Amino acid sequence: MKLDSMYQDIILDHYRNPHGKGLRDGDVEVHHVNPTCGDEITLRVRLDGPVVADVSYESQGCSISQASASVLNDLVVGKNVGDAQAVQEAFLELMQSKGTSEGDEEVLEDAVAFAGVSKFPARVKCALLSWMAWKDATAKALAQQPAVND
Amino acid sequence: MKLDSMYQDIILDHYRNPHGKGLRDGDVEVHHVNPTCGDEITLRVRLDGPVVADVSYESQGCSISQASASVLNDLVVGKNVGDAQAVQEAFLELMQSKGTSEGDEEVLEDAVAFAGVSKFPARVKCALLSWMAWKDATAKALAQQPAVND
Amino acid sequence: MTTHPGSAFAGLLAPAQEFGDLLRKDFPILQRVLHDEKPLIYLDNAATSQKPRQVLDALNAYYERHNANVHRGVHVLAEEATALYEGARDKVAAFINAPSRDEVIFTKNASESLNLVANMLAWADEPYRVDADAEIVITEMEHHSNIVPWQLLSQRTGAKLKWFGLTDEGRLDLSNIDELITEKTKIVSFTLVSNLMGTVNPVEQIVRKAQSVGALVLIDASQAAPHMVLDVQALEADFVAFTGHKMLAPTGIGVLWGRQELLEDLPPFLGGGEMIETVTMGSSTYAPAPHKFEAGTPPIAQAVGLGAAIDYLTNIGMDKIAAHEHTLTEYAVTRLQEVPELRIIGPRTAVDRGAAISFVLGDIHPHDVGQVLDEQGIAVRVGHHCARPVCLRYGIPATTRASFYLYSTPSDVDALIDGLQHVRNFFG
Amino acid sequence: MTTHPGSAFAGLLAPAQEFGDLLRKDFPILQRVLHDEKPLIYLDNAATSQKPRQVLDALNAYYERHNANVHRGVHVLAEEATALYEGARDKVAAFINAPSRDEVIFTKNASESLNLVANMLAWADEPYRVDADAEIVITEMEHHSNIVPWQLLSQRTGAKLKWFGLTDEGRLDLSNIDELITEKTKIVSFTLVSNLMGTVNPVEQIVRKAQSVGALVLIDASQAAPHMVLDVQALEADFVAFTGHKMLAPTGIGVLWGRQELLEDLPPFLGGGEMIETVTMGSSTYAPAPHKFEAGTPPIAQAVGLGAAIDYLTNIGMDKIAAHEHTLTEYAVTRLQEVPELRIIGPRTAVDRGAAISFVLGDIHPHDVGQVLDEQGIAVRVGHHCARPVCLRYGIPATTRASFYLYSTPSDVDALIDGLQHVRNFFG
Ligand SMILES: Cc1ncc(COP(=O)(O)O)c(C=O)c1O
Ligand SMILES: Cc1ncc(COP(=O)(O)O)c(C=O)c1O
Repeated sequence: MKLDSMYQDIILDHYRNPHGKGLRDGDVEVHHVNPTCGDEITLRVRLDGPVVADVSYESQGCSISQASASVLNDLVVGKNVGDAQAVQEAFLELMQSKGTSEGDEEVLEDAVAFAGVSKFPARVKCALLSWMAWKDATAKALAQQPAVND
Repeated sequence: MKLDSMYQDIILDHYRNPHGKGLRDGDVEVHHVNPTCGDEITLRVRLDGPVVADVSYESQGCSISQASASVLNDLVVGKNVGDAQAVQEAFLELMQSKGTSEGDEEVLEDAVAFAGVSKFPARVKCALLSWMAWKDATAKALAQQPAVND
Repeated sequence: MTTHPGSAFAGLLAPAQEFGDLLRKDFPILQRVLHDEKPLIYLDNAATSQKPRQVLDALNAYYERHNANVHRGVHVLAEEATALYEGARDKVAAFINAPSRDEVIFTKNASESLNLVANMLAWADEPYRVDADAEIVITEMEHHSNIVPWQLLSQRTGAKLKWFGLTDEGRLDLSNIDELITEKTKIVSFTLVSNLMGTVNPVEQIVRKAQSVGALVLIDASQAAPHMVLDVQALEADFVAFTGHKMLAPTGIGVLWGRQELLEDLPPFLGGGEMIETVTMGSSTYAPAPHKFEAGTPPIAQAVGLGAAIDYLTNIGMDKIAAHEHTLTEYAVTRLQEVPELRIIGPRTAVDRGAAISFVLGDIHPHDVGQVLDEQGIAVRVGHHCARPVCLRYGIPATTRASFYLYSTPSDVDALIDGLQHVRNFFG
Repeated sequence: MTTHPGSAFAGLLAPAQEFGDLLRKDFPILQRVLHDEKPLIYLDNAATSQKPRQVLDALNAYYERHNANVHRGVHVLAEEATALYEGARDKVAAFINAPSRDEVIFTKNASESLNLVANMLAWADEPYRVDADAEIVITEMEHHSNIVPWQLLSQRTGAKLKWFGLTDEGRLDLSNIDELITEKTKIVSFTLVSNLMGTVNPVEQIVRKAQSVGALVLIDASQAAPHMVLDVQALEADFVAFTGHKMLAPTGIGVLWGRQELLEDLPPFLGGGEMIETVTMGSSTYAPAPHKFEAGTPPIAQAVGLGAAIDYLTNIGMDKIAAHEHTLTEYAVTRLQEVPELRIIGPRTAVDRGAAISFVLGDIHPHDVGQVLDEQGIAVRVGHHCARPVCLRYGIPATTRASFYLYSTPSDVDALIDGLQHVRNFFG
């Protein structure tokens, strides 16, 4: 059944038990909306020098957008910003693949479960909502940091 | 040929030798335009008490609109306003008949030649331009007259 | 169709099934089979309707035999196209019982119709002009297309925007009508039927109040025109807007009906070909309504298609369609409430409501509901349905909406109920 | 086709005949036979074009298999309809060489596109805002749809409206360009090809001057997009408008292309569903372009039809179409000038001109010319062609206009010439 390719068990698990949900201290807060369906996320990023120290969020949305925020939290917290951004780009690429890519498990870990979602254009935005918010927040947090190397 | 029913000889004669053309003194002047095609007429009416003393006009338009102004002049000048208005209504009815009426020759005289034009919706407005201008001008001229009977 | 022996519907469902089954033969798309041989069950009619063969035939005949630009030609095609286009206007006028065909303006959709009124008032002379002293009244259940134009007008003129709130039952709260509609009110604009909740609004009470203060009334009939007898004279409004694609017609065509005196007095909106009387470089004069408000080449084929849709609807009879949908709605609200954890947003009975039913299903997000229903061939809409303030009012992010039309049947309702059970199992 | 042995066209006419004859097989309406067995000779292409089978097939397929409202559904039909609609945007973007698909806005016709720009500027912030100090520059050969919106804007803001005049040869008189386009100029809007005279205008010189004073440039490409390669980057304009129905597409669809930065900075025009990001009763935020400018349910099927039309045109090749029309135009201007008392209004050669040719025939009124041609199955347009200032400029009430397209042939030209002889005899 085509549906199973979207609702992988990993996704449903993350949806039922989201990791890192709730708002905690952060350097920057952003609020993103999916105008198509009204899903919303408030997301905070705390950086510790070059490291993503925390990503906390409150969100409202479907299983895909909730699970995706949970997986995001797993994948980026504790990583160097540069590495985390690489993961974000790999995830974006996977979601834009229209079902043609399986994703690199080395880089994306649990997030490869979203490969099936990329076949459903209307749901790709759900999966990307938290990642776009994170990208935006991180860029802002970096801009706030005192310039070090130039 | 269908065309002959529109371009009756009477119409072509009036077109080539329009009666009463040119602007002369009048009580009221109106300017009417056919927005569909840009045909224009400037028309003056002079009343002498209850009588249509003169209808003079300058116009620009096709054979149908020119001939119709000429026939108008023939039919209304010299008549009582009320009688002239009856002719105008008979002409309007003929033009709206979509080819189903032949027109009453007693009332309409030469104007029955326009019966064929009523089959061509795009040309009905051409035939009516001068008549509508006359109707408008006459109403204005009457409004200017000192009230007599009430 | 599940038979509910002894239920209140016993005698109604079989005829309703027959009515819908007969009509759906006219709709090619309803023969479509989706993933794994699932027949399409189309319950997204409040978003847009499907098109019968008769409407497609009218479009094809127009393009294959009569296509030309309208109003300005003496050649045969131009005369035929003009007659067809203007004939469609006659059909619309008759359908809504307009006093005059010249009161029917063709637009591209209901949104343009609503914006057209807002823009007329922005540039109107007194007494219609909306300026910083004016007030505009709408409701909390409007479609975004009847909210945003008024927000823009209010921002741009300084006029104050006010609105009726909603009761817990999904109805307009009219308790403060005297504070809302006052001597300052220039226009009251509201929907006849809510697209999210199906609520049918009490037109008369609002119109009376508006008339008493001299305010204009605009009725958004987008969700009404497809489903019930629409009589603009009985409504006593000043303007009525609706959209073709929700009533079997092509996309790209909408209607604004307006009272003749108003259309004469109010200024044009879009400028261009067709809407003029005479043009010089320095200034122009405008053609009489409706042409004054129809700049450029109109949606000719789409108007012709709307005319064919109206013929189709009228042949069946709007009262019959309304009765059919009422049966379905009654059946659906009853059966939906049998589904555990399902909460209807809006009226929970079929009284004064249309055939669009929104609900939430426990804490399963509507997107997930819609996705799992889709897998079973059932097309519903999920989200805020362009009426986000209603979602905010009821503290929900979104709803799932099932909406019926003349070709819907009791077995569609049954399939929906079964589908929802499946959704619950899937996420259970 | 009459053969003119030894004429300049000897080698060109046979291939042109073949080109047109081959294509017209795709156009059902061109098989039509009118009064007394006269085959239709359609020379009214500047008013609107006919539609090939391929475009009608795309429309039917859309309605029979994929019809749904776009952008907001998770069901299969909604996904398919969205993909088709957005796919059409990709096709338009490629057709006009737009740097980004998000720069392509769908409207209902070119008139709406032109009004859209005028209204954006009315409500824009500095530096774009058109106010009482601003000047707007157009030309005397514009279509009413590129005159009236600017007159309205000028009346409503106090801005000054200025225009380029015309030379006796039907070209823009650029001699006073430095007085017309000044530091006060906010926008210069002009047509790429005149719909009445066929004149092709010198874009580069005007754009350079506008750029030098920081004015925006809007190009009305309604008569260009159907007939030649259109490259918005090469034009270096800020906005380009055109209309679907003149380029084989359905009625009810137009395009505005605009530079991304401008579309970001400029305010919305029509408000409603689809164009928002988030809505509360108090205020709304807007979606990014192009959606910001597409309020309500868009002309979905019509956009899909425009995509199919673009596929059709591209398969043939816009350069081939332009070359074909150039041959016909050259042949037509030559042969028309053989008709006694015929005066062409506009360029009398095929250099820098499109395939719309206006003329007057002695003192026979164009209405009468058109009527007698119609009787022979020849469809031309008569009147002021929504460009009345051109008629005023040349002191004529109206013209007869013959306009060609890809399916026109040299034998159509011959029929026109014979028809005009007949007109002269009839009124002789
Ligand atoms: C040059 C030009 N501009 C604008 C228009 C307006 O196009 P539409 O009527 O499709 O809005 C036309 C055609 O009518 C035209 O020829
Ligand atoms: C109540 C209501 N008003 C307005 C609209 C807008 O109609 P359209 O999108 O055709 O402009 C809709 C539908 O989308 C609606 O349901």
